[in-house]
Formats: sequence, C-alpha cells, structure tokens
Amino acid sequence: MSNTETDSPEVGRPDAQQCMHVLLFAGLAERLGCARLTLNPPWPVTVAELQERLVSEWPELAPVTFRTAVNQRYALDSEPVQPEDEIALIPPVSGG
Amino acid sequence: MSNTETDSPEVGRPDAQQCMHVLLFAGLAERLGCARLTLNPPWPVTVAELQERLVSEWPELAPVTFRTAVNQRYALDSEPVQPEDEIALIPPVSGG
Amino acid sequence: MIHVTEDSIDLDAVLRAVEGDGEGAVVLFVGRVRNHSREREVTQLDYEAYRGMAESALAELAETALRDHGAQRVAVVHRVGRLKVGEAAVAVAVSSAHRPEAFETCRWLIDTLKEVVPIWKKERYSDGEEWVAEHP
Amino acid sequence: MIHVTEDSIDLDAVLRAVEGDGEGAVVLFVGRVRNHSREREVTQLDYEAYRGMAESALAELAETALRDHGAQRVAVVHRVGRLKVGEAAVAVAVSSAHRPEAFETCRWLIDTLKEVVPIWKKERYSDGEEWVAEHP
Repeated sequence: MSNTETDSPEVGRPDAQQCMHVLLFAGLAERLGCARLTLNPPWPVTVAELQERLVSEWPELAPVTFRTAVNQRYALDSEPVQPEDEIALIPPVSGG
Repeated sequence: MSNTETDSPEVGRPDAQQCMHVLLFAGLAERLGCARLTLNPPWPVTVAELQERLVSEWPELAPVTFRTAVNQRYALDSEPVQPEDEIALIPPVSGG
Repeated sequence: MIHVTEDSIDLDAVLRAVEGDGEGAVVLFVGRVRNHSREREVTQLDYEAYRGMAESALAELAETALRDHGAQRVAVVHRVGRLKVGEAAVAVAVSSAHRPEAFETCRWLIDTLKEVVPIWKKERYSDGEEWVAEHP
Repeated sequence: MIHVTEDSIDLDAVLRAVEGDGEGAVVLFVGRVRNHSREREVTQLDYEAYRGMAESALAELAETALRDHGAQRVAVVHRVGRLKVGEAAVAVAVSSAHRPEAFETCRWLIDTLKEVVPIWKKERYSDGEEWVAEHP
C-alpha cells in the first residue's frame, strides 16, 4: 500500500465509508426491478458479509440462489472486497 | 424358386458350371494387378469354399486379410453363394 | 475466435477458425432454439449476458481446452438478444489431430459453458415468458 | 443426405440437412486430410469406395442411428477421389432434441463408418505411397 494519507485520506481508514454498486442480471434484475444496487458497507468487507448485508437490505434476495462475482470472476465467501471492485450477483446460468 | 428346367436348364442342376466374377478393391486390386477375378466353381458353393478356391487359384491372396461381401453385404462363411450374386473381397477399410 | 455477439452466428466462419493442416478432426456443436421446452410452445428466446465476464470465462475455458484436453484450436460464439426458433444460440468448434480429443473437448466445452458462463435465457411462449434456471 | 461423392463437401448443406425446429442440438464431425501421418509428410490422399455397398452401409448406419440412438436427423457425406491437405474427406451431422444423443450418435457413426464401410485411402508422400489398413 503506497498510498499516503495526503493522496487519498480515506484509503486505509478502517471506518472509511464508500458507496459500492452491485450488478444484477436476468431474473434477479427483474425480481428487484433494477439492474444495479447501491450499498454502503463498512470497509473492509468479505464476500460473505456483503451477501448478508445485501439480503438484509433487499429481502427479495433471500429466497434466491446466486453466486457472487468479484471483478468478473466467481469469488469465494472468504474473499475480501475492495471499494473499486466490480461486484455482480450471478443467478443460475442457462446459456447454450 | 419358381424357375423350371425349361426356363433355364442350368438352374438347380448341382453340377451346373457357371463363371463368376469377384470384385477387388484398393490394395487387394493392386496386389493382384486387376479389379476383378473370374472363377469357375462347382455349384453350389459357400462363402468359405469360395474363399478357399480363390486362395488356391491366386496364392497372392493367402497372406491378405479380407472379408467377403455377397450382394454388397458382409457375408457369413457358411452362407451359400448363387451364380448371379455380386461377390467382392473387402480388404481392411480405412475410410473417414 | 471467442465472442458474445448480437449477430447471427456464421457457422462457416466458426469452422474456418479451427482449420489447420495438422488437424484431422473437427467437431462442431450447435445449440439451436427449439420450438418447445418443458411441454410449452416456444415462440422466441431472449439471451442476456454479463458480457465482460462471459467473454473472459469463455476465453479461460478455451485455454483449458488447449492446455489440458488435447485440442489444437477452439472457437466459441454465443449469441445474445432476441432469437427465433431454429436460430443458432451457440456454436463450439474444436479441432485436434485425432477424433477422440475433438469429441471430448467439444463436449466438455459446451457442458462447462452451460454450467459457469454468465448467460441467461428467457423463453417466450404464446402465453407468457420465463427465465430458465438450468444450473442453480 | 447419404452420399459418396467426387465433389468437395459442402458443410453448410450437411448442417442444413439435419435442421429441424424440434432439434436443439446439432453435432458435426469433419474428417480432414492432415499434412502428416505416422511421421511421414502427406502430400495428398486418394480415396476409393465400393460405392454401392458403401452407400447402402451408410444408409443402414443412419437408420440404426435414428432407430436406436435417439438421433432425429442424420447426414453423412464421404468424398472419394484425390484430395489435398486440408480438404474434408468425410462429414457426419446429427441432430437431436438434447445434446448427449447428438454427441453420442455422431461419435458412434464415425467410429462405425471407419470400421465397416468399404472405403479405402491411399496416402501419397513426397517419396512414395501406401494403402492405409486401419481396420483389419
């Protein structure tokens, strides 16, 4: 981490708040009526914590099966998420 | 068998002699230098008897692997051959 | 050739993409829109993709196919948008020196694509529509 | 479409021959002339067929594929005569409602074709030629 406090005062502060966007697709986007959720988690946050927070803020997600992608790759529950990451919820795929 | 002796005097006579042609292909035709053999078996004759006769008249066939087709189908050794049948020797195939 | 595209799939181009003088075997799989599904009449199909992730997932599958499955060349094209009955939704072509590798790799690619690549289809019927969830 | 032909194989026509609105899966196998075989450089290939028997054998395989293997439509074209490196010698296309049947039937057809259909190939090298005996 070469950032210093003067470059960007928020980086590295454990209580820094930064808005993040979560992409939705297909049936999931239809169910929630939008293709992008915005939320404001306390950083740092893991994939599992993010999922919990999403479900508590959007209860419509609770009965839904989805995997989480971080920067366009399926992520493990334990993986940490950074504010600049691209997050997407991937409902069961049906391509082909 | 609706043929009668008067239609074709040779049909049904066990000692009737009738010339037959045997088709050859690919490496087999090259080895023998011709695409068709002619032989004069004593009728009736089975596929196995025909094969023996062919090998004894054309010893070049002896070391060669081939199957016999009767009327464009692979034939069993015990199958009887009629003078009007189309006989072919099928060396190992390599299509595709 | 690894694409997610709105255009109709040019199967000839997909086949040409895996041509090479050392490859004796080519296997092409084409997935087409059927006129029925789970006993309902399908009139058309909408495909949606998370395009960036879908293309990188396909590229990763293709790399694995080349590295671990004995394929020489691989092409995968998936169409998105609205498709009519009979149109090709996906084409997967694989070439290899001998045929077992081409068959097995092509089969592995389409099977894995259907499990992991973020593309979704919605079937439209004369009396409704439904997102298909094949691999939860 | 079951042919033994001197003409170059039109793969598009082979694919079209198995198209149907109820068939979601198409698998095409193409066998092409490779530039090497058993460590020798191949310059061209001559295919010879016992044509009548070859076509009826192919028709019989196609019937079996439709009756016993779950295929909906089948097309097989085998070329004969002199072929150059890269040209298609054989194309087998199968369509079915779902992909396992299409893959398995296509594989079965080309495997069985290579065992039983009376077609032979002679490889020509820069320094000679040889009839190939793959299935004694």
